[in-house]
Amino acid sequence: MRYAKPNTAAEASALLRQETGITRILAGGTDVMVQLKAGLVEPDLIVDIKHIGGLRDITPEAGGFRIGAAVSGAELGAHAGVVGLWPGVVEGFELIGSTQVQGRATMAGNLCNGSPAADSVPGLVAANAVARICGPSGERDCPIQDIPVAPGRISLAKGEFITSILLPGRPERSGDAYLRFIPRTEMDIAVAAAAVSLTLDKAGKVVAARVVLGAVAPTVKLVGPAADAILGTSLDDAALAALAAACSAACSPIDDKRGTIVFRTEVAGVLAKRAALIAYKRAGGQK
Amino acid sequence: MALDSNNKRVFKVVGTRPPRPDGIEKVTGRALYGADVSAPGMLVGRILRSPHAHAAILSIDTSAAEALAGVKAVITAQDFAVQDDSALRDVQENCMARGKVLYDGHAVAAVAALTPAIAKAALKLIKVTYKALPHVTDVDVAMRPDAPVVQAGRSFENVPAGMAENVTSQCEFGHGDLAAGFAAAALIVERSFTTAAVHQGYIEPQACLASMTADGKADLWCCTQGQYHVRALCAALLGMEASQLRVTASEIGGGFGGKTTVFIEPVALALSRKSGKPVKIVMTRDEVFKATGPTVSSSIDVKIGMTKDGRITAGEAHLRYSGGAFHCGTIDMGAQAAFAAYDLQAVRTLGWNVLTNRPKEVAYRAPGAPQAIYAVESVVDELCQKLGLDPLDVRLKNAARKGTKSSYGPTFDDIGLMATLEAAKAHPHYTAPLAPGQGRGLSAGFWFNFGGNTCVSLNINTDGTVGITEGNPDIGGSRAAISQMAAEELGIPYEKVRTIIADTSSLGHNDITDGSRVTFAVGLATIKAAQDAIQKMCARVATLWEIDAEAVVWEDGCAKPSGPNAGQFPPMTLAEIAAISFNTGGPIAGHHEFNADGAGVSFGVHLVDVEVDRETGATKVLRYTVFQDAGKAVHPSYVEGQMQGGAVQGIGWALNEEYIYGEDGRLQNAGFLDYRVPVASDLPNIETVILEIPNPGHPYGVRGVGETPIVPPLAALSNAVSRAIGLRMNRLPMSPPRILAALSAKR
Amino acid sequence: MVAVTIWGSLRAFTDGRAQVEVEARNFKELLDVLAQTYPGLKPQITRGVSLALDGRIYREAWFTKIRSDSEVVLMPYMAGG
Amino acid sequence: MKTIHVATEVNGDNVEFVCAPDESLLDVLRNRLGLTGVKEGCGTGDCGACSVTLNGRLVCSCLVLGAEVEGATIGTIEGMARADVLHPLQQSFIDHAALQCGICTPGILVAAKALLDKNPDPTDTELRYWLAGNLCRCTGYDKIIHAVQDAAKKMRTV
Repeated sequence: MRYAKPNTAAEASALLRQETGITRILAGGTDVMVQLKAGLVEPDLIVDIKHIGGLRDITPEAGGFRIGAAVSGAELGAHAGVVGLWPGVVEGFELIGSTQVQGRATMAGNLCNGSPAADSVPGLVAANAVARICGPSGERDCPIQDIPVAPGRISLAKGEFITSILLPGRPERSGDAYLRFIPRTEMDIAVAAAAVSLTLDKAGKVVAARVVLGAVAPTVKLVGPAADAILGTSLDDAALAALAAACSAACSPIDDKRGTIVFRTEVAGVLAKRAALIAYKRAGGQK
Repeated sequence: MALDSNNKRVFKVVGTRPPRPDGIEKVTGRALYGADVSAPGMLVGRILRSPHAHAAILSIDTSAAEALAGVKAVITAQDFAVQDDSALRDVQENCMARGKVLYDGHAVAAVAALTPAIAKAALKLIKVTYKALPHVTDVDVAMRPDAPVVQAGRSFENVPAGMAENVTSQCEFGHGDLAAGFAAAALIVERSFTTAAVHQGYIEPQACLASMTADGKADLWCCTQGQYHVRALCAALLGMEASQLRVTASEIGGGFGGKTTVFIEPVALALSRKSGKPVKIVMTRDEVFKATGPTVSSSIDVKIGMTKDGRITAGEAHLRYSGGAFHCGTIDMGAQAAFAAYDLQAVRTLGWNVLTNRPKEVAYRAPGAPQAIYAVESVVDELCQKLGLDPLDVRLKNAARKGTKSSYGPTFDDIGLMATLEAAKAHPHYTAPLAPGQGRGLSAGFWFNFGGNTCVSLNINTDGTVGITEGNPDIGGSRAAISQMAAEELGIPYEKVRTIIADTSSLGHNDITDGSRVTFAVGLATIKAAQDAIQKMCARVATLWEIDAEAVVWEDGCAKPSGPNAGQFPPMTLAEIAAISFNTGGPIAGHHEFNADGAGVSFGVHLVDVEVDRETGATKVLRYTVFQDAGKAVHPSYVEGQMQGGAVQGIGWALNEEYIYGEDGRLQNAGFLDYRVPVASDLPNIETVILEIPNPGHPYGVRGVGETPIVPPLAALSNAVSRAIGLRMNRLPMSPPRILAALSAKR
Repeated sequence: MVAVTIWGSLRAFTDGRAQVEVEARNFKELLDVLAQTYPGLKPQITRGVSLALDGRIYREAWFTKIRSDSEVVLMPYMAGG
Repeated sequence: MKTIHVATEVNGDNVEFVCAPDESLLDVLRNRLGLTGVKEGCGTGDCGACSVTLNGRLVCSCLVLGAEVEGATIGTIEGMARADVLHPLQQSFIDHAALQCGICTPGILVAAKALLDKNPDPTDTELRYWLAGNLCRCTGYDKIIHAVQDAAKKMRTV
């Protein structure tokens, strides 16, 4: 195994493209190091992207923020601007692992690990966030929801890696929230998860919504019918019940050591309901 | 001495909370644990493990591994002698499989190499040809006549004909007329329960450093609860004489019973013997879960009858335990402990140990008792609920007390159960209001506690300080407690005493740190060693004063004339006597060696409040109080620590911890991530109430306290959850999917 | 003579009796006489037994004295964590 | 595998070492620099026993490559006491019996100090969540929480 720490994105991309063996990108390392320890992967090349200019920056852009791919959870959580605009995205990210893991983990890493249970991804998809990807043919932008394709697999081509994620600006009276279910209070992988992002009109009715589920399908799942269930409502009980039902209907989970199909299906709806209420409150809605 | 049994002894040091002697080393990172020592020229040992739950080993080809540059030794079971003794044979075969692998993670070969990378590469070059065999991991399935046979011919003579071959032993306890008892009951409740295997979860993985020289002498450094036991097992497995093997116990990063046997130590010694170099083996966490010992898993039926006013008329339990692929006697303990908290006219327990394709069970805090008492205390609680009775009143009404013929046979002497129950009843926790959705549960718990073989030396240094050499690894502050008892007995300040733990060559045999025995038995030996030294010091002083030795007494750390008739002499302090010891006959030391008896049984009662999220099945522990009889708490902080730590391990067992097996018989969650021990944010403060009902078998009244606290949480949590959701839970762990499924079934 | 209470599963080897009378002054004599009188108990005695004498448990101590009025209960060999 | 030369700062001292490219910082600290106060409980970031600070941030050293720490500043348990004067947290752990076996203690002390450095007056809940990544199997956490809070109180009044 070789370890490289390029100073530019182009250099990193070239290293990744030229390596014929197995490559891994190292940002926070909180997944890669576990895979190394478990012997799940024996990379020929590890590319540490933390020394690439700009990758540790959080920059305002178009009313939103561009988050460098090497920004850790602890750094993002300390950024008042991002926390104020996209609290649901930040809380999802901050739920990953321990304080120690937060000191290193990155959203781009969480995304590229390809886990359907990745805590930061539902919030990013709900936020319509866009990844900027550097590759052999230059830069391209890609919506977050198009990056995971299957458990452990992502759509990036050889030589490509994410350099930043753009969290867009958003209208007034908007809010988002993320909830996951774990058996303990910390340190677990999500058994089911839901992110809700919504915008209200002055009367407190939902005029735009995105509902995304985690850990209940091979990839995170944007659930259109769930958003439709709350559009035009003030999250009355009937709307919430419809939201929960739509979420449960969209689940196609597995039985495993972390939870059962029945449990995940039912709890996904419960979490969506609860997350919607938090997002609603954050958007200024009165309940 | 004025004998007034109503006057409790007034202690000066015992009962105080001095700093532990190893404190600074441990808070500065200087303390040396199993993996923290190295030797010049040391090799790295690694173990190859079975990917199968059950398979015949057709062949093992180690030639490619041996040929790899940097590999210095490769071993298999062929490098260990075949043992005649069945217990030793099990230990050997658990350390290194012979002929068959019996569980996922079972060791099949090991290498010693220059670096971890070479060792890892070498493991990949060992070719093992397996023939997969049908496996069984569930205790109830393993009892069926058609179940795959884990090991044939292992049944004891007490197993009735016709039972499945996996059943290795049967036991039965109890007394009285069950039929008459049940006939007298107003209500009989009969329920079945299961508990999952759980791991001790010590944070320090097993680690050792072995160094054997060509003349067959060896040194072994390892983290263990019993260096003498390690010596005995390793010497037998390697065909060594005990005197040639010196075992030093490192500081130990948790054991809870799990470090009472050997796994890697004989392997490291065999690799060192073969390579001629020191070899260090450190287990990974994955290996710890897969290949060291968890508890038994269990399946239990309980039937209890009660009168309308809450008198238990009869109790019966059938217990099926599986301690993995080898025989284990834990069922005997569970079947004896099940009804120990009750004064019963009619009681019967029947138990079986069953083989399954799982790692060999190793003791975990009060081994066997938590499962059995969980089942009994759950049924008692259900009876109370159905009869509209207060669960504490019912327990008070039926509690075992002095003079009760215990469910396992002997008659109890002074025990603290009544006092513990009364303390729980008087505590504000018991009457604090509960909100809707919340539930309160309680359970009693019991453990036998042991004494055992113990050996202590106590040296009076010439500067008036005292050194104690004992042989039991200190897991939770026992060096402090032992120093306290020595200081108390000698009448000197705690700071003047230093206790160290000897290697196997420096002190005679000591049983393992187990059975909650150390503060009791080593403490007792220390007191007696101090008395031995005192006697010698009094004799020296008598010679100096030219009076009879009997005319000198020891008080407040000084030798004094026993009375006016003995003569007028100013008292001599220990330091003064020590200073002239070379002139009065040489060094002064006290010793005591014995097989300690008189360990008093221990009872505890736990109270817990929980809140259950009915939409997700998640349980939150809101409040927790532990009441326990410590006999006499030598260092109350560490007694509280045992009570709190045991309670939290029990909470983990009740709510989330379990060994999860796939269809393929492989362990699915061999890591802290998915094994789910409680983390700090899961828990409230754990309040403690120490009762002190002196143990008549110890001069200070000390009882063991370490194991009992893990017993009550299982039923306390189950009863609390059951009351919170209005449904009786009967399966551990009560993980959220199980609680939600129970609630859904009700809807 | 001392009355020894044995545990249930050993009754198969003592003609069904839960309590047997033996002539013994200490633990060792007790075990020897039991093994002699009821050979079926031998395997368990070899594996290990504990002795509860007036409520106090002894694991190996052969020369523990037994009085004729002592409460004597045979138990399996105890192990802890 | 070609080893990598790394110059870094550990507990205020400049140190240099060579390591394999796939070697964790934990292995470097323990095996190459002799800092065995940093413990390995899992090697996968689940137990916190290997907690150190890296450029002022609390991390699990098992999840960091040795090769990554060129030019970094690292703090371990060995650097917490000043000569023979214990840090108030260390003293408090002894006074409150907040350790039994002590294997988790170095990681918990490093983690607790990192919290108090940024929040001198945490609530019990904040403290419990901050320490959720530090497993302790002996104490049930109760005395650890009390010890940290008592140390925090003393540190605030100095």
